[in-house]
Amino acid sequence: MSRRLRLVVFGLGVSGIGVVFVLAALLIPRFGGGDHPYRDLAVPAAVARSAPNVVSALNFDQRALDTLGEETILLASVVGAAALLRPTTSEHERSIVAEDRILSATTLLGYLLLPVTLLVGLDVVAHGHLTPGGGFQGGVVLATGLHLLYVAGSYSTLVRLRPLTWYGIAEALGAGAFAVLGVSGLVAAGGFLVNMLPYGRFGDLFSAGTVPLLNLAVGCEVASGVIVLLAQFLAQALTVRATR
Amino acid sequence: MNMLVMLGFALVAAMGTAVVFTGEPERQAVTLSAYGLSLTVLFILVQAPDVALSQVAVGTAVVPLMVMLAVRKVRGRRE
Amino acid sequence: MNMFPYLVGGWLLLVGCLGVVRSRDLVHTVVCVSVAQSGTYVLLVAVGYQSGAAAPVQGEGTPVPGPVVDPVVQALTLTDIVVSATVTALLLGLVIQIAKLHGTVDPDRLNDLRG
Amino acid sequence: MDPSWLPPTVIAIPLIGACLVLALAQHTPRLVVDVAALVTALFTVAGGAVLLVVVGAGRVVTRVGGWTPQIGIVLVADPIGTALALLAAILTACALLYTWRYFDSAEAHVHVLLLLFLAGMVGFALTADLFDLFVFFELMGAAAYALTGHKIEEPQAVHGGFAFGVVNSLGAYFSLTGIALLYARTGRLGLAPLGAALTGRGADVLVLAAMVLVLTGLLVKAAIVPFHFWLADAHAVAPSPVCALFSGVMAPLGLYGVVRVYVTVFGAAVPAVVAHRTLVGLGVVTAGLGAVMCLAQRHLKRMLAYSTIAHLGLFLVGMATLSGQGMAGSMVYLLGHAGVKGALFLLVGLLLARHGNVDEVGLHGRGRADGVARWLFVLAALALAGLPPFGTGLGKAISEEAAERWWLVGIFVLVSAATGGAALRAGLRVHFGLGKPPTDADPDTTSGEDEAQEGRFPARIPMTMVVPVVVLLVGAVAIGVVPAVADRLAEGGRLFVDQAGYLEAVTHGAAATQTPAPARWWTLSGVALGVLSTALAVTLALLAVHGRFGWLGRLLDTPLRTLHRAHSGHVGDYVAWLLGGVAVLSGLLILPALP
Amino acid sequence: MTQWTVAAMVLMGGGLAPALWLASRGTAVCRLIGLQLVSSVSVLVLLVLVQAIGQPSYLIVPLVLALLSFAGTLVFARLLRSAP
Amino acid sequence: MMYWVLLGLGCVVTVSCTVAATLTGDLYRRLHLLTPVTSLGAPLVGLTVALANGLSLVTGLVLLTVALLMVSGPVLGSAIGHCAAARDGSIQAGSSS
Repeated sequence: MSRRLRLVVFGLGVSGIGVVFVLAALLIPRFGGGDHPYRDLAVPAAVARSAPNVVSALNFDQRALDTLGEETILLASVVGAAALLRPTTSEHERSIVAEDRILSATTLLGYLLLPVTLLVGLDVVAHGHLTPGGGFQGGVVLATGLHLLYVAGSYSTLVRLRPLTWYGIAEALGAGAFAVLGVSGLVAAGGFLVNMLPYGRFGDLFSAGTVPLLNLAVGCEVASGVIVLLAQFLAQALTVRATR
Repeated sequence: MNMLVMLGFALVAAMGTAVVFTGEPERQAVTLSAYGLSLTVLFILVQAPDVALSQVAVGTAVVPLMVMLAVRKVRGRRE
Repeated sequence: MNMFPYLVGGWLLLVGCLGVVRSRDLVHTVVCVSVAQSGTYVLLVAVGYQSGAAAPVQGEGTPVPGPVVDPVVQALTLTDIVVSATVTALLLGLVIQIAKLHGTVDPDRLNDLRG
Repeated sequence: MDPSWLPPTVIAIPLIGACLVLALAQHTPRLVVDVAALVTALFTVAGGAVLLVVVGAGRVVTRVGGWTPQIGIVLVADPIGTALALLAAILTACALLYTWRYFDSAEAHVHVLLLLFLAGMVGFALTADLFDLFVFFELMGAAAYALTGHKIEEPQAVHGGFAFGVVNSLGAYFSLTGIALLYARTGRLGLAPLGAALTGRGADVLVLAAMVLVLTGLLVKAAIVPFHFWLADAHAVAPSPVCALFSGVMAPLGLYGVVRVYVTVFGAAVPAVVAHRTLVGLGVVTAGLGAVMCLAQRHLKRMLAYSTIAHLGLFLVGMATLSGQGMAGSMVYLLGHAGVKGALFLLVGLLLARHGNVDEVGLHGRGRADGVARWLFVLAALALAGLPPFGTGLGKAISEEAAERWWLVGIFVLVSAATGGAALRAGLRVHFGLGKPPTDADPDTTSGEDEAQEGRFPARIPMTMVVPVVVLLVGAVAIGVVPAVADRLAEGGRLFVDQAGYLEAVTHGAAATQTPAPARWWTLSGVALGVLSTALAVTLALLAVHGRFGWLGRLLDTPLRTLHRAHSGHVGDYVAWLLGGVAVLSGLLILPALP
Repeated sequence: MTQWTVAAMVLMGGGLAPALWLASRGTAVCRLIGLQLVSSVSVLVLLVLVQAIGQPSYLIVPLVLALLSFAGTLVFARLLRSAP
Repeated sequence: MMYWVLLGLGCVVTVSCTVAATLTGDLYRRLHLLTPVTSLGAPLVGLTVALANGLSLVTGLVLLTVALLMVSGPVLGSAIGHCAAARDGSIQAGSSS
């Protein structure tokens, strides 16, 4: 189709959808209103299980299957990106990378912030059921922290401090651990992903049953997964070149 | 407070539009990053700190890094 | 004013689609897809908002009295954000390979899948 | 014993297996990875089979995490969902067996992706929660995009994967928007609670718009016109065993989702006649377009892809009757089609492996030496046209009976004859060298000449590649000759369209009432129509091979060329059609349904 | 309406909005400066908002933002350097 | 009362710098306008929040955040400046300064 025709088809479609959407939006309950039936059921359920962060409780207890699926999507796309970005037979990986020099102040600050970032990431994972955050957010913070080595330092430093094989295994184990925890709920408490551990006291680090454990598994998977994912992109951009 | 929430929505709408109408991928990546920040502020405004944290985690460094590396690789091919 | 936030969600979804349709660079296309997806986050959190309600994160003490905003949509949005990041990664991976094999990332010049 | 542990286990098996394979792959030899992946798939098959037996003619309801349906997620295994999950597992096992010697790359990416894809499909078929449906939809998608683009040395593969990814993702986001709208109205996410909340309130624009949006993503997955563009591109370029999965079960799962969501959520709110009319219309258009495009292809995998589109249209027509019988007919048809089409894709994969080419013209006569494969190809092509006693024939017969109207029966016969004829034409040309190789080449079509070879093989075809083909064809026959299959699906179909029973089962866990559905079996007219469409297919193929359609070709030149042009491979075009399609769907579903 | 809300309003309207404007105009480096401004201002907005909302547990968000925006800005500073 | 003066000052500094950055066309001048936001606006706002909360964990977190901003601001400013210069060609890409 020509560009014009494409835009015409699109325009007709959008105007139709737009009208329908506006008419539908007029009927949505008023923005900021108080009618949330699911909330009214979910919040007491989470509080009963000593999970102050109801969102985490929903993600890892009440709707844990969604999160299992979500983490599997992450796993699938990490593996998928690795498959798509693998060097082909007509390519090779350069061993030496010509890199821009970084200002020394930047490098210094980057290396100073690295442990801080990792600590904050660990905190976000560990307190996922208490404060905002959780396995996913913390895992990404951890992975980003590691990449300070690249953005503030150099690619070779990153490569030296990043045993990719082990991250691949950690990612698989993290994702597997979630499913295995689900199955152990089946064995121990008669239901898949049943929260089988004692709920503890509201607000404690070790409370809310399996929620912190699942958070940990997700954190492990996400951190390693994002590292493996970014490794593929970095390799493509910096070292993989066509063999002439 | 309600005014603030509405302002947040308006900023997000404007930034999303700006991202879409930036044709050149390098520039777009920067604007995308700023869009992510505007989303973060909005999420805090609507009392969704978990979501805001996710958006910060994904939107500030990881996605821009992927986009920029892809742009760089694609550029390298074109020359 | 009551429906403005919902319209923002729909607007982002559609404007993202518009970006895909008029894109001239596949990296741009991928970013537009992620903008379209962000429309769904905005719509979801807008649906769950309640004026004056507290966050569904009740701190480390005892449960706070009073209403909280809907945590369900926030859980959904979290999943959605993960999906968005992963889809972006996959699509960018494909774009990199397209650039290698076709020598261009202009969708108008990719014409090997016809009929 | 309470069987509710089974459904989540069937989802968990491939998932844990995939993680295990991924962890193993770093340090162990290829053989271990192959065996581990295949064993996982076989375990899933076993789990699915046990579940199917346990489900019987009822439903198994699992409350994941022990939560009530209002708070948590519920899995519901009914005969049809379980049959689809089992089908996915069987096809994955076949694909894994076939890939045993297929891919050179030593890493286990394909194995892991196939297993995760399987987990996604099983989850999609068993879940009874709208958002969970979306999650598994995306899981299928993520694995599928990567699998489509897996042959990264081939320009078309990555391009097709990209178009697939963009269109499917956008479709999914429309669905999610619909889910958000529904949530805004009802505050529920489970299919049954949603259905209960919408019952008796009538449908306003909000509910109808939500329905259109939710169905959009599923229709994209199901490749219904005008959301079908991605399918031909993806199927033409994905590795052949993956195509068998895509055609056999992934796209049909989209249809399953359409009817499942409509019946359970909107069944009481939106008049059945509106949904019926719209879906039948879409199905007929899809079947027609698929058949025409199928005949006009020379790229063998694209041809099979369009034939899949045509069949998806037929399945939709059957399902759109929204009756137990139509559902059962479509399911029998779908299962038989999965076997036959899977076999055809694998056979084309063999051609690609041996000759590095999937062009009908370029391969002319070169497949003569392929021994048993050439006879299998012809047999599969005839089965595609609906030859009794294949499952395709039986399914077609039951669907025709359910469709009732004579012109719909005519469409079933013609479309299946056209797709079978196109496949037969290719088989006769390639494997038997009949007729003269045609010379004309339309510049707007894709030829299969520059397809990258998949794997490298000596002259002999390995057994690991022939066995899956035979298994699939035998399975397709079995569906047509084992009465238990059709019986069970007839009961499943009745359960499937029973919204009240579904709601009851989810909320109270009540067992389904056991009124046996009338058995569906070969009738005289069914056999006759099957033989008729096979005969038409043979005639069509022979005439085409001997070049008797020159005049027709010239007559149809302009419209065909326009059609070819419309399938441009341009992502922007596809998205424009997607939006246009949503608008049309809104018009068709919303205007007549408003009070 | 507390002073915190007023301050948040002022910072969003007068600080965040122009900064976002800067981040969506001009060349990539112009936008990068805008982005840097956006991240600083949005940390401040978040700090004030948390105070206005009265939920100290939210403070993790501006903290993580301040940490990660360092990495985020450096990504661009590093990868934009080679001129097109 | 002192809080609000501090908070107001912080807001005024931030807003005026941002608006000035919007108005100026020159890239490097705009770059210079970044500094007051992180080294003056941030501590003022942070101090106010800290004073309002008294001595607690919350204050610690706020001060940590502000300190991060103050430290990273100038470094990032110079990194951006370096990047801009490298793109302009006023210094050679890859050289250190």
